[in-house]
Formats: sequence, C-alpha cells, structure tokens
Amino acid sequence: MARSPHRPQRAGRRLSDGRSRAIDSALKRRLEATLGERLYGPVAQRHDTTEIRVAPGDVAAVMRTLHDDPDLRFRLLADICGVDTGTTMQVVYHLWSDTTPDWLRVIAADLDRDDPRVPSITFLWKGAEWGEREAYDMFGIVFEGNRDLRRIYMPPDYTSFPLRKDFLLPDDASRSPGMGVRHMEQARRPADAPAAAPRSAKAG
Amino acid sequence: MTLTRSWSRLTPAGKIVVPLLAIVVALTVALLLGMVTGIVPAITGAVLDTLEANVGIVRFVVAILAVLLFTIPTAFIVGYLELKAIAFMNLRLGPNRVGPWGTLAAAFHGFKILAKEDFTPTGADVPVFTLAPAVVFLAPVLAFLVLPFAPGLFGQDMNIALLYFFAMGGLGVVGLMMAGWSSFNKYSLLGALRAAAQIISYEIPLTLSVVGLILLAGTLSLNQIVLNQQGSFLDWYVWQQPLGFAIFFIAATAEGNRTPFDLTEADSEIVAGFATEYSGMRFGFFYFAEYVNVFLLSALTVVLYFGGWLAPIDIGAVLHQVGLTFDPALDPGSLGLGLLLGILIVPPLAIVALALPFWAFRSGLPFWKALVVGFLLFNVIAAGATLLWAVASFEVVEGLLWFMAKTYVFVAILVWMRATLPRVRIDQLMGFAWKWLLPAALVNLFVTALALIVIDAVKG
Amino acid sequence: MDFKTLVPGIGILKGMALTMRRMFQAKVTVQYPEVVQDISPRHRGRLQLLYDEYGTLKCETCFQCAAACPIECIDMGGVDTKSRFHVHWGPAEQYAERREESALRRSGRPVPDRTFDPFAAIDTAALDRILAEEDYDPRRMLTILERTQDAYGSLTVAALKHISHGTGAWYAEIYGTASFYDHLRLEEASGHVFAICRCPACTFRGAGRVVAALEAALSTRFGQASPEGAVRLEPGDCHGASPERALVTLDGEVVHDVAPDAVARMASQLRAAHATAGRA
Amino acid sequence: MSTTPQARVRSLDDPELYVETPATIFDAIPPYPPRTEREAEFYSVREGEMLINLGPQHPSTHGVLRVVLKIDGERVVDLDPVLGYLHRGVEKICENSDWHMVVSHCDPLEYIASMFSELVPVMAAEKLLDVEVPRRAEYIRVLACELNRISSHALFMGWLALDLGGLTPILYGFIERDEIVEMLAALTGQKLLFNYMRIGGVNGDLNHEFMSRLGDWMGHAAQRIEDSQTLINENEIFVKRTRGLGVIDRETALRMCLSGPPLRATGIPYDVRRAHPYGVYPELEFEIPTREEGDSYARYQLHLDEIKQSIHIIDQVLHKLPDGPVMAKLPRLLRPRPGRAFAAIESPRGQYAVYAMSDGTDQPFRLRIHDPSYFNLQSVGLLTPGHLIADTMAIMASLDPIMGGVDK
Repeated sequence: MARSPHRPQRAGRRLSDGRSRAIDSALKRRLEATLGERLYGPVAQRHDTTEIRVAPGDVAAVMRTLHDDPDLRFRLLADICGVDTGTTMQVVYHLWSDTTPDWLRVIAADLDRDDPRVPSITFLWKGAEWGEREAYDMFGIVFEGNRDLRRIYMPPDYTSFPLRKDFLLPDDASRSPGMGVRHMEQARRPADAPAAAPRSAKAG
Repeated sequence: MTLTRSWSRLTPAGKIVVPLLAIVVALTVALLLGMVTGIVPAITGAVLDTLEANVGIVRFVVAILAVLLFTIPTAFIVGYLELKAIAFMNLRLGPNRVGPWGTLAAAFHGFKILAKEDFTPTGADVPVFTLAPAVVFLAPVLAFLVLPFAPGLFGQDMNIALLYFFAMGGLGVVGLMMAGWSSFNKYSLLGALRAAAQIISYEIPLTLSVVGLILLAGTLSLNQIVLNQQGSFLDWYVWQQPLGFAIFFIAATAEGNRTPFDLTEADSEIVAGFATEYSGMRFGFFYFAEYVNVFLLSALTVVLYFGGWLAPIDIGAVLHQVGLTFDPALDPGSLGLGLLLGILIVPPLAIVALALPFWAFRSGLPFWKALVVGFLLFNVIAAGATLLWAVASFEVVEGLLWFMAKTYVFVAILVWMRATLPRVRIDQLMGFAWKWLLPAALVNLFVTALALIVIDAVKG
Repeated sequence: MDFKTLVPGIGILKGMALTMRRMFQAKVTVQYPEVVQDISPRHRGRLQLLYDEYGTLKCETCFQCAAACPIECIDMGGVDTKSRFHVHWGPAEQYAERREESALRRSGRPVPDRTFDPFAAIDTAALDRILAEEDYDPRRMLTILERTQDAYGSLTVAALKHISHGTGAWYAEIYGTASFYDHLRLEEASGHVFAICRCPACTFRGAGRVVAALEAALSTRFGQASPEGAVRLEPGDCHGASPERALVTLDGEVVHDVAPDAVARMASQLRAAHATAGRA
Repeated sequence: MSTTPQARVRSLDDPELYVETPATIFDAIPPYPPRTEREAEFYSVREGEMLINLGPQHPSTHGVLRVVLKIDGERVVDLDPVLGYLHRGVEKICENSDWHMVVSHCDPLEYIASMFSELVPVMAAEKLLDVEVPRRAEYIRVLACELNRISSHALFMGWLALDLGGLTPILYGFIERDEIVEMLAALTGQKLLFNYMRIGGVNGDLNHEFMSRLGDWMGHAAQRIEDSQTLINENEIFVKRTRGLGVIDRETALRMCLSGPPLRATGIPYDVRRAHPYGVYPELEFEIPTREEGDSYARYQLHLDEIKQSIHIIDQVLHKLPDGPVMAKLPRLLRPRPGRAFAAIESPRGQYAVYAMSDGTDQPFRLRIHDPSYFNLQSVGLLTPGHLIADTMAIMASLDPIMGGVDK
C-alpha cells in the first residue's frame, strides 16, 4: 500500500490509552491451533485487536468453533457490519471473550460484488438479525439463513444500495443504477446511466 | 342608495350598536303602547297565573339553569387548581401570567378552545361524533341537581337522590362509548372500550359501599343524610363507615377517570383515548366534564361521609360560652335615613383614612396613588365585613362556605394523587375492582347490618 | 397476590409525602423576561458578526470559518476593498444547479440524461464584453440576458453560469428570470417561428384568440416550441402601428389571413411537413 | 383471511400515489407484496386480530419509531418495528467529510449522551493515527463523560415514569439534568451537543466557573437524586407495573446482543470500562452494579446504582487530575495511514463502538457506527408478545432506545 505523502507523525507510543499493552500472542497461537486450515490469511494483530480472515463459505463453522470452544469462549458479538472495498465486499464481525483482553475481528473477505452471499450467524446470535438487515439494506449482501432479510432503513421500493462505492445519487434516488438482488430491485434499471469508477481501491 | 352608503361608512362596532338601538327603541314603544291599551298587563297576568299553577316545573327549570351556570366557573376553578398544584409539586411555578397569579389561566384555556376549529375526521359517524361530547358533559351537570349545597340550597330534593346520582354516572359511560366508537380511530376505540369496562366494573363497589351508609341513614335523600349527621364532627358517617368511605373514595377516582385509573385517556399508551379525534370546543367539553366530575365526586364524598354543609363544631355555641354574643338580627332597615347617609358618607371617609398612612410614610407615593391603594383596601375590608355579617345572619351562606371548603379539600387530594401516582394497567385495574373492592364492600355491608341488629337488640 | 403490594401501602404514601414536601420548596422556574439566566463566557451559542469599536466589520472574508465548518453550512460572499470583483464561498450550488437540470428533464423536453459531464461550453468573449458594458451589475439582468440572446441565439446553461459568476447573482435567480420572460429562449430556436404581437391594439383585433388556437394546435405554451421542436411561438411587436388586423408573422413575413382556425391549420401543416421531413 | 390483494409495485414517481386516497382504506398493511416469510406471516391477520400503528408520531416512542402492533383486544400478539424515519445516512456523509468533520457528524447520534457519541470516533481516529493523548485530557474526558452519564440516567428514570403515567418524576429528572448540563455548558460552551472532544485531546481546559458549579453540585448530588426517586422506588403501582415485566435470562441476553443496563440486569457484569479498558479507567476504582432478575424493574434500579458509581468516579478523577496540556500536537490536515481501528466505550445505553477504515486520504474510507440502542431495541420484538399494550410502553422505556442512534 503506497505510503501516504504527509509529514511523519510525532512518534507517539503504541497505544493511546497511556500504556502499551502486550499483544495477546497466546490468542494468536490458540486461533491458529483451532482454526488452522480455515484461516484465509495470517493472523494480524495491531493495537488491541486480533484480526483473522475467513472465506465466506465457512463463516458459520468458524463462528461456531469460536463460540463453543471452551478456551476461546467468544460469547459476545460486539459488532457486525458490511464493507465495500471498491473491488470486493466484506462482512466484518467483532467478538469479545473474557479469555483475552483483545477484540477479535473476523473478516469474511472476497465476496463477489455482483452477488455478495454469506451464511447468516443468526443461529448463534439472534441479535445479529438487524445487523444483517442493515448490511443488506446498505450493501446488498444477502445472508442465507436470516429469517427476515429485508430493508430496514430505506423505503421498500428503493432499488439501490447507498453505501456501495459505485452508488451515485441521481435526481430520483429510487432509480439509481445499483443492481438489486431481489426481484423487486431489478424492476428499474435505466440503461444509459454510466457506472462511475470506484473511488479508490487501496484499503485491502 | 343613501342607506347602503351610510351603512358602509359605519365602523364594525357601529354596525352592532345601531341595529341594537333600533330594536330597543321599537321594544320600548311597543311596551308603552301595550301598557296604555292594557294588553301587556293582561299577558303578564296570564303568565304569572300559569307559573303559580305548576311551580314544580318552574323550580326544576330554574334549578337546571342555575346548575348549568354554576358548573362553568367550577370547571375553571378546578382546572386552575390542578394546573397550579401539579406545577408546584413539580417544583415549577405553573401559570402566572394571565390574571393575578395566573388565576384566569384555566378560563383562557376554555375560551381559547372555543376559538379552535373542531374538525370531524373523514369516515367518522358524524351525528354520533357531534353528540358524544354533549352527553359526556351533561351527565355530571345533571347529577348536580340533587346535591345539597346548603340548608335550603339544592336543585331538587328527590327522595331517591342517590339512585339518580349513580344513574347519571352511567350516562357518562354512554357518552364515552359514543365518542370512541364514532371517531373511526383505533386508539379511540380502545379508549372507549377501556372506559366502559372500567366505569362499569367500578360502579358496583361504588354503589355497594354506599348501601352500608343507607342502612344507617335509612333514606336515599341526600338532604336527609346530611341532616342525620347533625351535631359535631364526631357524628359524621365517616367514623361509622370508615371502610365504606375508603372503598367509595377509590371507586370514585376510578369513576372520574382520575390518575391511578386514568386509562381511558392514557397519553403514553393510546394517545388521548376516546378524545383522540376531537379538537376545538368538542375536546373542551371532555375537559369540562372531567373537571366537573372531579368536583362532583368530592362533593358527594363530603355530603355522604363528612356532613355536607354542617360545621365541624357549632361556633355559635362556643362563642356564646366565651361570652361573645353576636346578635345577627341587625336589621339594616331599622336605620332608615341613616342607612342612606351611611352609604354616601362612610365609604369616601374610610378610603381617605386608609390612604393617609400610605401617603404619609411612603414619601415617593403621589396622593392619588395612595387613594387607589386606600380604595382597594376599603373594598377588601367591606367585602370581609359583609361576608361575616352574611355568615352570621344567614344559615345558607355559612352552610355553603363549609360545603365548599370541604369539597375543595377532596379536590385537592384528587389533584395531589394525579401529580404523584403512575397509571395502573388494565388487568390490574379489573382485578383490583373485582377481587378486592367488591368483597370489601360486601364485608362492610355485612358488618353494618350485623351492628344494626345487635344495637337494636340491645336497645330494644 | 399478597396483601401488601396491592393495598396502597407505604410506597404510595411516601411518594405523596414527597410531593407535598416539594410543594412548599423553592421553585426552579426562571421567569425569563424579568430574570435572564447568566450565560457562561465560553458559550458558543452566539452566531453573530462582530464589530470593532470603530464600527467596521471584523470579518474580512478570509473564509476560515466556511472552510472549517464541519457541516458546510456557512455560505458567504464579499467584495474586495476596491469593490472590483465579487468573491463567493459556500457549498457548491449543486442543489440549485441539480434542481434546474432536473427541472429541465422533468419538463418533458428531450434533455440528455447526463449526470456529471459539464454543459456545452461557449465562446465567452462576446459575453464578457456585454458584462463589462453592463458593469457586472445584477440589477440590469434583463438587458444582459436580451443582449446575450441576440449574441448567441439562445441562453445556454454555460452563458447563464458565466453571467452568474460575473454579476454574483445566484444561478437560480438568473434561471428564474430567463424562464419567466417569453421572449427569452433557453434552447436553440429551430424550425419555424410564429411571432404574434400582444399589444392592446392587436389584442382587440383578435391576437388573443390566435394565440389560443396556436397553443392548442402546437400543444405548447406561448413562448415555447411544440414538443418535437418544429414550430415556435414567439412574442412579436407591431410598435403601436395599430394595423387593421393583429400582427402575425411567420418566419418574419406578415401573415394576411389572421382567422384563428386558418393560422392553426397553417401551424399543423408545418408540423406535418416537419414530421414527414424528419422521417425522410 | 389471507393478506389483502396487493396493488402492483409503485415507484415514488407514480402519480397515482399522490391521488388523495380517502381515509377509510388506509391500513397498516403495506401496499407492496411481502418480501420475506416473516413479513408475510406478520401481515396476515387472523380472526379477531387487528393491526395498529404505534408511531411514528406517538407520545411515548422515544423519537421517531414506528411499531406495527398486531393486537387481539388489548393483548399484543406480535410486533414489527419499522425504522428509517430518522435515517440521514450519517455513515455515507462521514465518508465524504474529513476526520474533524466526522466528530461533528457523529455528535447528534446519541443526542442525550452526546459526549460519548463524540468520544468514539475521536478514539478510533487516535488509534489510526497512533497519537498519544495527554493524561490530563484523558482525565477530563472521563470527568465529562461521567457527568453526561448521570444526566442521561436521570432523564431515563423520568421517561420510564412518564411512560407509566407519572407526571412528576420527569420534571425532577429534567431538574437534575439541567443542573449538570449547565455545568457542562460552562466547560464546553454548549448544552446538548457539546462538540468538546477533539482528535488528540479536548477543546478547552477546566475553568473556574465549571469547577465551582461542580463543587457545590457534588455536595448534594447523590442525596437529591436518591430523594426524588423515592417517588417511584417503592411505589406499589410502579413496582407492580414493572416487576416481572420483560424478563430476559442470561443466555437470551447474550444471544440478542444486548449491552449496557439491559445486559447487566441479567447478572452478566459486561461493562466496556472493565471488559476492555480504555482511557484512564484502569487506574480508577469502581465496581459494576448488576442485578439477577433481568426485568424492567431491575433495569430501572441499575441506573440508580450506576449514578452513584459515576459520582464516585468523578470524585477520584478530581483528586487524581494531573497537570499538563489538554491537546496533543497534531498537523492540521490528518491523513492516517491505511488501516482499520475498532474503538468501543460504555455509553449510558450500552456498548457504543465505531469501526473506522482509512485508505490514507484525509477522508475515512468506511465509518461503521455500532449504536447500543439499535441492538437493544431488537429485544422489544422478543419480549412484548403476550403482554398488553401498556406493557409495550414499559418495556420500550426500560430498554431506553434513542432514535437518533438507532436510525443513524
């Protein structure tokens, strides 16, 4: 990633809460032990967060192990959200467990932009239902297994997904060219609207 | 042509005064002609005879008019009391801009509502929608007819006054149902059904708790009940019917939709209950009815349990013992010409006498301002004096004062409860009425009957 | 259901006691008009332009505030000290511009549904001369617009924008003025032009009925073109010559038969001809 | 009776939508075909049931929330919250504004506790920039946040009583809040949206007016709040209406992603200040009050204990306040290195978090705002069926949603 051209920051200490915190390497080892082959990339650790990447297919299995494994015990879902990185879609889960001081960030990476599909985790956390509904409403990510996947903020006849990077706000918001995945959202697709190039593809 | 031109030049006020003047002139001319030709005395004579013939109807009509006129200021006073008392309990000042200490606030609310547009929602059943407020307002007003305000002062002394009273309470429910059902709104429907359920299920403990009292008093006529409680405050029925009074008071708050039980107009749940679709004067009627109901129920509590217009202690006797005899038989007529002189001379002298100290000690005050202050003071003293004189000389005035004092104590308690208590849920409300108030009322009735039999046996 | 929770026991009475006690305590209401509550010196609620002791405005339009405003709500403009040129900062008038373009699109006229590409540019030399002569004065907007229309044939978006930048008036207002007057055209005058004088003299002679007939025939309003752009309806001017009949000119030369149905027939023939020509 | 026949899908442009439709045919059933089986099952009304709209303009929904109730008489059979009436697309706006503007845009989200809704994006930006905030600024942040928490809790108790019909507690709540908010106005300059937090510190140092007001407020704070709550604490009617209402056990609480007082009312001591310490909270000594019953009354009592804890925290902060600058030295134009940061704090309603992604430019690439009320509001749909309409008010009030944060 190109280093952004700006004056070097004053070298502040690692963490903003006044004392540097030992990165929880034990957690990294436990994760690699239990998940091993399912990890999509290296376990990255920065500040107080441990980050693992997972293929969209086995999100359910990974979440099940994280939730049930006795020495991981990630009982609490801190956050679930969708991200559009310009080239691919991602679903980011943040989990908390009393076994480790870090947040665990699970990224379901490389979802296809035209048909983003991820298995839903409402079987573990029923509270994730609205989080998934918002991700669908804003990005069009379909969560298979979510009993009630419909728009939560936008009016029902809205045909596009506002937080996608290729979303543009034409005069009549409900006719934006963004493709919908549900039959209703394909009803209107003005032919001649040009698809603007995504703004920047740097944040991988 | 000249008439229309001059008419258009008239100011709006002129347009009102001129026709009135014309009518008055025409009437006086007709009267004079009538007097001369003897038609008018004949007509008046006939009218007076018919009135003498059936004095009962005339009294009833006059009583209804008096009661109707009496309820309007009562609603304003109770309204103001509620606004001010709840404000003071909330650590805030409440209305203080309209009139001295905000006393005209409730009145101005009434007149403001008059000016508002009363809107009928589409889909509403219009005749029932417009009639509902009238029915709701009439129920408490008609119930006033039987209240004994003072020894001679009551609308109609029915011997079944108490039965008539509860009948009018039932009429109120009909009005609420009409309002809720006809305004084509789910919230008002819910409010109306709640009103029906609540008032009907609280009517029973209300009547049952009073039956105990009827056993003691032996009559249904409110006037007689008050007379039975003669003597000092120990002879009031509240001491003989404490449980009956408690049940009566709780059921009365439920009957008047007051706070712990104000489910029909529960703001936080069903917007404004049956009155959701109402606006303008129609909504004003509901408000009026609620405040008149508050006064009515406190008045009934006072009449039944706290000796209506009877004084707690017989002040005359106490004063007599102390030696302060006060001969009320001061007949102003005996002064003859002196009275006329007194009225002409005494007030100006008194005003100047009262103004002097202000003018002398308050250097900054110009004399005419001191006079104004003196005039105000004189008015206050004069009013006080006449009031005292009236109380001393007329039984009615004293009784009325005691009645009003006690009633407003209970109105204050109802307002106090409104400021403090949260709302009860509909099923708790029902459970409380059927599982607690009703058995308590039956127990009270049973105990009173038992006591009566025992006393008769002992005395007999 | 144990007895204590139902019968109004201690809790309710304690609550009632508290309200009665609070009834006689000091109240917190601040009687606003009489008693004004003190505002802390660090209060940031006052949005006002400050004047120094000589009465001159302390702001010299440095736009720091407008630039730093997080929600971009500050819209300010100023004239330099020698009041030569007008400086303007504020959120780009996308709202006004976007609303115009969308207004054009909604009016049914064929306007290309472009979203971002800028409007067709024009050669602004003539326009600058006009603006200089009119002294960049927004109050002479009508004359500027008329002279621009004579110079460029019609008032294109680029021209209106340039006028807006030059005179400092809002684009929305200039667009409003342009679209208000019938003799100002917003797009190229193509095809035939019916010009009808509507002075009182001609109106008495029946110009009103002619205009109505033409509006029906061309299914458009006075001052605009028929939907397919074949025939335009323009205001003419007989300069008070009060001829025996209303002055109606077709592409410049006078039309003699001024009966409303005759003129309407002529207009529809022209539209038919245009349609056939279009097809061929 | 199956669902009513659906009209064809109509876009907003459809002129027919703007034709004046007589009131008689308006119904809570939406004019489009049901999109999921849950919606189809909800909008199919069986015998004796009725759909009624609670909101979006209703006296007791805290803000613009619409809840479609399916009621059978007074009993609520099912309920479907409809959101979006207050949705301004704050996340999209933040993607087009630079990091300073993000703080101001996040201010009005949880507007009752706006100190917290400013602190979170600031902390996220500081993590991305790896900047070290001076300790005095950290202490002032804790002081301001705890004061704001007390004012928000005082209001909560007033609203809960108002939704149950009491007229006076809401006024006492506002008196408490006004006193605190005027104190914060002396410090920050504003009364509702303080705009006091800056990336790298706080806007201004403590001044004398603030310290003097804080001094005499601390004197009688706990006693007065305790005093004005006697109106509700043991009030039989209030207890009867909230005890045993909307009970959540530990397992469902975790499954429903609850956080804050509703979660701690079920006995789980999860408080971000202890679970994932930030700022100077590790150095402060306070404990996390919890209850076991998990019903509305327990949620109400928790707020009272938390106020006491906050006062205890403020006391410690005032004693340990170090000297030094209140703002770190930062360049005017902030361009954090590409990366991700997740910052969470304990707001009065639960765990308030921001997940910020930066792509090296001065504008955030993605700013996800996790609002506690959004996830707490979900459990209304779980708790209310079976109760009465009056109970929906009590349950919603005890979960204390703030629609600004829910609708973002």
